[in-house]
Amino acid sequence: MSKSNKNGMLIDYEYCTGCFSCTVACCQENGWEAPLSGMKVMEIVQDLPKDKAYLTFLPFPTELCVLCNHRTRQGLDPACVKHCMANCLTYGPLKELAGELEKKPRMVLWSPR
Amino acid sequence: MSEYGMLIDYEYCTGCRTCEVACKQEYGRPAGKVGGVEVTEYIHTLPNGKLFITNIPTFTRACVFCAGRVKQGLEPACVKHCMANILTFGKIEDLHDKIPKKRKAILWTKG
Amino acid sequence: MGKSKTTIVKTTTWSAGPGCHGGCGVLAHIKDNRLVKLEGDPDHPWNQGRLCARALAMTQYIDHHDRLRAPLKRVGKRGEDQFVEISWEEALDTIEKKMNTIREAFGPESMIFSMGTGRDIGPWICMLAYAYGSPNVMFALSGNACYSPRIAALDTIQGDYSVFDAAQWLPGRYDNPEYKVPECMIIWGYNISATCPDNLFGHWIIDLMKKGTKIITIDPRLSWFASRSEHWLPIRPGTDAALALGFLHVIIKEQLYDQTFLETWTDAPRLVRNDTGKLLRESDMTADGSTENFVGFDLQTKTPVIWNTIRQKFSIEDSNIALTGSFDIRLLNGDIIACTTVWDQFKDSCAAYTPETVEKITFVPANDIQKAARFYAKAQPASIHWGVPIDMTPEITPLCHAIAALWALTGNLDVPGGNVFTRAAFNAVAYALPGAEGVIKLKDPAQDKPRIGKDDYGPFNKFIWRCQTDKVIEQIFSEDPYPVKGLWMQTCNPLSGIGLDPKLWQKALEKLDFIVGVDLFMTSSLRYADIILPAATFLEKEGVRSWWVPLQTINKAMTVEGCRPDVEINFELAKRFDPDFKWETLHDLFDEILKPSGMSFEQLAEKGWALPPENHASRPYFRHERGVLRSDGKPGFATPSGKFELYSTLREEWGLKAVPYFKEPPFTPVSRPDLFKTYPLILSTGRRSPAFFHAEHRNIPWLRALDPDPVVEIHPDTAKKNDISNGEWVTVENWMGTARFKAKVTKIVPPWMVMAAHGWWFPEKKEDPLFHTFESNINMLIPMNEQGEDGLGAPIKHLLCRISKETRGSAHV
Amino acid sequence: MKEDGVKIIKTTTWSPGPGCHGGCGILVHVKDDKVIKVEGDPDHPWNQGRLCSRCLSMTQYMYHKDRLRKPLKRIGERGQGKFEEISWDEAFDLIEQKMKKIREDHGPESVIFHQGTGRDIGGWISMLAYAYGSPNWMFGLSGISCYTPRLMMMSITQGDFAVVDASQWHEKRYDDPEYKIPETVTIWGQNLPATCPDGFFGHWYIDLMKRGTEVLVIDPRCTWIASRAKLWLQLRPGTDAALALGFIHVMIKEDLINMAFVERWTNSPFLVRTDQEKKRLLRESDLIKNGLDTNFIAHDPVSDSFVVWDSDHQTYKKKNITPSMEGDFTLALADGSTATAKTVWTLYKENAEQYTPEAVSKITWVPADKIRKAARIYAKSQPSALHWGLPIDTIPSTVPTSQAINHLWCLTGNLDNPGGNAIARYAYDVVTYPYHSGGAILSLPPEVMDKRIGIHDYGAIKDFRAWAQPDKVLEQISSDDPYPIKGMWIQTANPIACTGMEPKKWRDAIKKLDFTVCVDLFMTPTAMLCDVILPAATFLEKDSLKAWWVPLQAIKRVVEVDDCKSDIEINLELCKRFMKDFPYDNTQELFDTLLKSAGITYQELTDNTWMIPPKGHPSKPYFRYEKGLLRQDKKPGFRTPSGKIELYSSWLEKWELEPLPYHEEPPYSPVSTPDLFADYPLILCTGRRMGPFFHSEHRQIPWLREQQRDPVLEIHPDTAEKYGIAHGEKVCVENWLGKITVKALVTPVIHPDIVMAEHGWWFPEKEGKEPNLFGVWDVNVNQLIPMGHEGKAGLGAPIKSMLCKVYKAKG
Repeated sequence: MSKSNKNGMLIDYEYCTGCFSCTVACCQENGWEAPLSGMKVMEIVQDLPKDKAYLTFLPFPTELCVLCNHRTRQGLDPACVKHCMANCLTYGPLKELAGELEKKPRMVLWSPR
Repeated sequence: MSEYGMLIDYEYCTGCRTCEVACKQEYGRPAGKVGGVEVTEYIHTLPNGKLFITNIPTFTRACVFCAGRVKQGLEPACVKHCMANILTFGKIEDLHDKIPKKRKAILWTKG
Repeated sequence: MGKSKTTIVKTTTWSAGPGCHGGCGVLAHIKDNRLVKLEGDPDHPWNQGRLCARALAMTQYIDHHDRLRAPLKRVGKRGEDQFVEISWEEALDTIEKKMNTIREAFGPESMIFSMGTGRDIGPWICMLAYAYGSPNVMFALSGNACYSPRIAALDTIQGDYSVFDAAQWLPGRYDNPEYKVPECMIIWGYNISATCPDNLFGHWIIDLMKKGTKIITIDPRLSWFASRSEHWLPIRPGTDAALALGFLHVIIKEQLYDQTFLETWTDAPRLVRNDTGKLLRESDMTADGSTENFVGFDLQTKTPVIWNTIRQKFSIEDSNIALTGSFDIRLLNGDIIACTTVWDQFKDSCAAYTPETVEKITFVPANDIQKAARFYAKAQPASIHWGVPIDMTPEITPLCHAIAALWALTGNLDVPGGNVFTRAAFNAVAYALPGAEGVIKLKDPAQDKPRIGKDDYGPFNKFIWRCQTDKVIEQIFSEDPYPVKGLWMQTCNPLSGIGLDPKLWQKALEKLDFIVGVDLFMTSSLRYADIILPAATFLEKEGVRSWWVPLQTINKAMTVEGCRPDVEINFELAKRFDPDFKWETLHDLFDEILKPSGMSFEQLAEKGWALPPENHASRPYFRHERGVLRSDGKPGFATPSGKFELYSTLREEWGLKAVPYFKEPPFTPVSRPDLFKTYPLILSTGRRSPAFFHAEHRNIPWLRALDPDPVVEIHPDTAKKNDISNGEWVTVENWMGTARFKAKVTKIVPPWMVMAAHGWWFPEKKEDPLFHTFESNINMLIPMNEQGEDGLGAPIKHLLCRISKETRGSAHV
Repeated sequence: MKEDGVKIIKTTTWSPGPGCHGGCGILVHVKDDKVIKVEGDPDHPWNQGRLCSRCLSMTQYMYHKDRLRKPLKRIGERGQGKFEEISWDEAFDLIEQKMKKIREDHGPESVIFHQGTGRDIGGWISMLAYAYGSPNWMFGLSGISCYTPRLMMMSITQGDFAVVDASQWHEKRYDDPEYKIPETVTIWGQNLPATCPDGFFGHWYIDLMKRGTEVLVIDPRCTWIASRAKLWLQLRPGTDAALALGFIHVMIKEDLINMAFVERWTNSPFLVRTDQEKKRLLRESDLIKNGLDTNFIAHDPVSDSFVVWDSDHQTYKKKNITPSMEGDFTLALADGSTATAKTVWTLYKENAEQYTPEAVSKITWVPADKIRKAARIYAKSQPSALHWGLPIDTIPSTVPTSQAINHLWCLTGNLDNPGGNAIARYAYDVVTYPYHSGGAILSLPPEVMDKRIGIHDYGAIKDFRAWAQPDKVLEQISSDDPYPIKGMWIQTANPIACTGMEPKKWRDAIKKLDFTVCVDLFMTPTAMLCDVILPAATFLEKDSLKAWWVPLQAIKRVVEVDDCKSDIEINLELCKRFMKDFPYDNTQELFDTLLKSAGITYQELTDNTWMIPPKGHPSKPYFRYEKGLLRQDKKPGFRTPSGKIELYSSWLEKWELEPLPYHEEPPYSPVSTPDLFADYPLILCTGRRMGPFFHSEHRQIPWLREQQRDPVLEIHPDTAEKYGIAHGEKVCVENWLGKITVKALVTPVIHPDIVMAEHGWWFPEKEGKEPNLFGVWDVNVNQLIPMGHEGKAGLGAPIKSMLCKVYKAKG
């Protein structure tokens, strides 16, 4: 029961800088009361050998994410995708986005609905 | 290895961390050091004040997608032992049509 | 046209609203004069549809229930919350009457016009001040330690300010054939996620990274950039100059510099007298010689040759001028003195900074310094982006001198993908930054004479049109040479945001006769104002913007009842204070500002924005070769010598060291071992957050949820040693004062340092008129009056403190 | 045998190692006699290749540097940690000599055989006790409040135990045509992902949820599964009975009861005498001279006469009558007097009347409309399964609570139906670990069994379970009344750190005895106090077998680790020393005897590793009560005195306990002790489960300890704010009995008026000898829970609902 015609969101989290535009764009678009939002960003400080560390931000759609179907119906990008400062969110059919996945590491494809 | 992907039906990730220890056992990684996969618990409140717990496995820079095991036709250690059976590993192009219709899923490339 | 429909207004962000230095193109969805939604404008070249969290929260900002919507008059004591609403007429009349009495009794200069960080009110507050006759326009940060020091420093040594080139001047941006993506970029003291720095769109760097640019990060904290850079140099705060000199040491020693640029565009061959340590001038050698001309040594004829700064040429053609060596010169009075070249002087000043020495000073491992220096020097092109931490140290100009020498010596100045000069677009100067002159000027130069700090510090005399903040505070108390009676405080919050040692500011405010406050929300500082005027967001006003590029208008999209834009308030009062005020309407003013662009305000508003045409002076590249930098049209730089000055003529004239050097700043473990015993941690302040702009936005729900409490970052080992756990309230204190923060235990910050957020006050705690502004305000720990010899810089990023568990529990109300 | 010299062996997990109640099929990779890896066995129906983090850390557990590898004899003072390594022979001789001396001087009953949670040693420790002659086999948790209360109630109500049917009896599992996916699973007090409950694989619920099962969760905390529940009822700890009765009230009012099932299979028509001080079921002997008192009375509405229900023949003495379900009757008794009586069903409805959703909401904090909605969801779902956890046992009112919840599936007919609550019997009726008083490997004469501690105080202890009552044992150790206790054999039990409430009393009790032996794999705070310590083996170093529900499985010795011996070998050796002509020479013989009822030898079992009972076998579902597979006499019905499901329990009546379910306020609560509540304003719930640890084990296993470094106390953000407590900060949890210092975990998952502590904590890395005792006194929350508060039936203890206060620990 694949959902190739289904749409999802590709996140190139290597470039996510944790600026929270997606979180607030979603609040504005869908009228969520703080602190709720359809998109949240996780800050992950990861230890690496020789006690180096690596800071990664990982945005992810929460339970409230409706993939902005009221926007996508009019051919617009979801509010978070449109406003992402690092342009690391892409919305589209899962089939296409999966194709993108192969091109570089540190990417993740979400199908939140 | 980037044409491979890991599909997670994370709706049912219960946060039991079996994947973390399976990975550490597979590569003899000492405790305290980061393994190939890390599960983060996220407690968020929903509009009606209800709480919702989501666990999200993230594949870290240390993950090699168990290249050795895959070569012998075995599943990665975490996939094999996942208690909720929510990890599927494979080539990306045939993974994307395994994305469950109704439920939430993530498809990772290498960390 | 049917029931009320949603109209979309295209405009530009600047100041009130997102709060930042703006520039983003936006689409404002307006319905029945109310903002329904704010979106990015995909066609705008600046942000291409993107927008930050603060701009996206405009709907919660613009009709926030706490916004000031009517002028207020103070009826209680200063600092209390006794105000009564009055009409705009009564407010403006009172202001006019009071300020006229001050002007008559004490002269216009006794009125200070203070603004916060550089925003669109920059020009309009000068317009008001100059119309009133006062030269004392103040930027309320001690040592003016934000942006102007860097501009003044670069004006001093290369004539013009410069920024990293992200094709922001070129149509089609990165795809424009003229543009080259930099191979390497040094990010010196700047944290991307939290800010868009002065007039740059932070995430352009991400665009460049995606196109292959490699990053070197210089930052004590593990920033987002640090994680992804080829070289991360975790530097001890305050030692940046030592690191820059270390880079120069490697580049010179391994001859990684651009020889042709060195010879043709720098003052390397100029001779310096060994006896006085000063530049050799023509006037030293010949009676009628000009002090403006300098001397080189021609190796062919073995005779000194004169560098004529007017003709920008050496006295003899195709001479072979020595770059290095010692030469005997006969002076006018017959003495023979030995001279060396500027290049030798410069090389000597860098010689001491071997990577090993620099490691001891900066904590950055020696081979990392070498590797990073080589990586930068060999990259073609390479650019440097520096942030506000550069301004925030007393020895700011020598530091800028060393960093500027990096891009100059590696031939990255005004080249595609390098560091390019900045001029206001089309030379239409709205906001007169240091070194620039706009249409808004003092009626007659003599009025500038009483400007506080003008005669104490060179840069304030030559480039910076503001008064020196620390001197202003001193003069309020000393009343010498003249008393300060009044303060016009516009979008400026010294007690919670910009004022160091806020208790001192509190006493200063209490001493003044008459204070006017102009802001959008009630703040602790406004409690001391006599009259408060409610200002407007960028969506409620018109304006022009030429801060670097593009030239654009701010278009009024809506109005909020009772509020007036700053420009309209200041314009109205300027007409009252100056009977023959030059402009009748705002558009007259805008049109005059825009005159160099050949467009009127309406025409530009129609187009939305405009990029300067090819080979215009305000558009890059190789302008020093094209001769558009100098007023005389000759190739070269707008410096006294016409060259990139490795040895600064002006600093020599100001009696300051003319070549770069490093001096241990005050209040560090090295300069104050005594203090370090009781305060064993380095305190750095100003931890940025994507949710707030300085002291703003704490009352915006969507934004406050992203960063609910004032945070101090502590390394896990330091936390363990002080028995502090993540999320616990702790006390940060030093000899100046204490402040209360929530501990964030994280590996991002090194163990020998803690990083505290600034600008914290609590708008929701209405029971205290001052909104608990002294409770979690890190500025309580930072002294005023610690500026450098040239009046610039302050020890904001490097102090000492100790940290302890808060034993009082939550009883602390 | 793979080419690189690695052998792969199939076996089953149980006890030491993962520590849990086992059942998972695994593949053990062995090279040069050393286990190098443990993996799940994809072919095994139980876990289908899956495995938990504890099992995956076996290599760190088995070869851990701190593992006991040689028997130890105490040479210094008790608790000083001075031991000397001795050989096994010396150890056996010493134990034999010492325990025989105690037996001669004080009788075998003066030695307590003390075990921990129900694991594979259950069978072997009772065998040793009876070989020695002592009836005092004991599980040390106050009020035996773990699984026993629920087992006892199910046994006296429906004659058998029951668990959720997750198709575990079918080889093909969920895809078996006979199986039906439950429409709803109600999870009452269980945090699934963190544990695998008794004889059940927690993540089976995920498999069911993926196949459409909805979940209804009753838990004071918002667990992972609660956040996905169709409805989550956040109740006050200790008020589960009231909630269940609220369900029953709604089911009766909105007639959601399966009346056909209730009339046919429960004792609802029987008459109960109501004109005396104590209610009593009317018996045939009351109405008819020399009638049997095992037969009961009902009313035939057609002939308006009273008929006798013959329990032996499982029929009414009058043919094809349908008894009245309701009514008030007056009867003439055999002795000429008259009595008034009501049917059980009338009394049952009257009893449930008071538990309106509004009243129940006040008691349980669960909003009334949610109670109604939940009751409807449970009752209307077909099939509807109910899973209940240990919190039902760990309250003094555990008997009425277990009874009320047990009735839920009885009233809706969800008993032994596919996807409902299936009756659970040992696979192939092989009993390795007896729950009933019968079924042990050996037995003792009645006069010796009569000395078992606690049977004269509590009928339930006497009649249902073979264990001594631990609270009474502790009292008797200090009082020596009626007879002194001189010795204790402690096997895989850790009362000081885990099972003992008021653990300092247990420390004094153990140190008071003449001779104590501890059998364990690691030095623990309890072992530190004992005279002889024997190094036990993990499940990979022993042969054993498991029949805990299904399948019947073999546990095979894979490797040996130094001198460690398996529990069964240790006990077998001592049995031979204590008992003349002990019937079994080695484990093989013992296992073959136990497997008789399955008709196979132990060798055959090891070849298959596991076997699922065939169709029609009494230990395989469904509808066995209809097919007569439950009763000895093969008649339809249940193994209860009346052969019916006894909603009105004749056993409880016999033990002079309240025969119908009711709500009883916990001993310490805002309602029952308002004065104490004023000083200790927070409800203390204990036993927060975490995946990596099983009770007090695994703190020294690196991969597991890394997941949670320190013991925590869950506290709500508002409560934390009120007391100025920050996440991760050290806090003190204190009440009138004791105090501990742990880390605060500020989280919204817990209710603002409740704090949730963790049990079983001690620090293997810290100094072991007294007084430090591995730092157990700083963090063992049991110090705040009293012994001696068992319920009226001798079962239950206030472990899940005490009172406490919380404050910032000083610097």
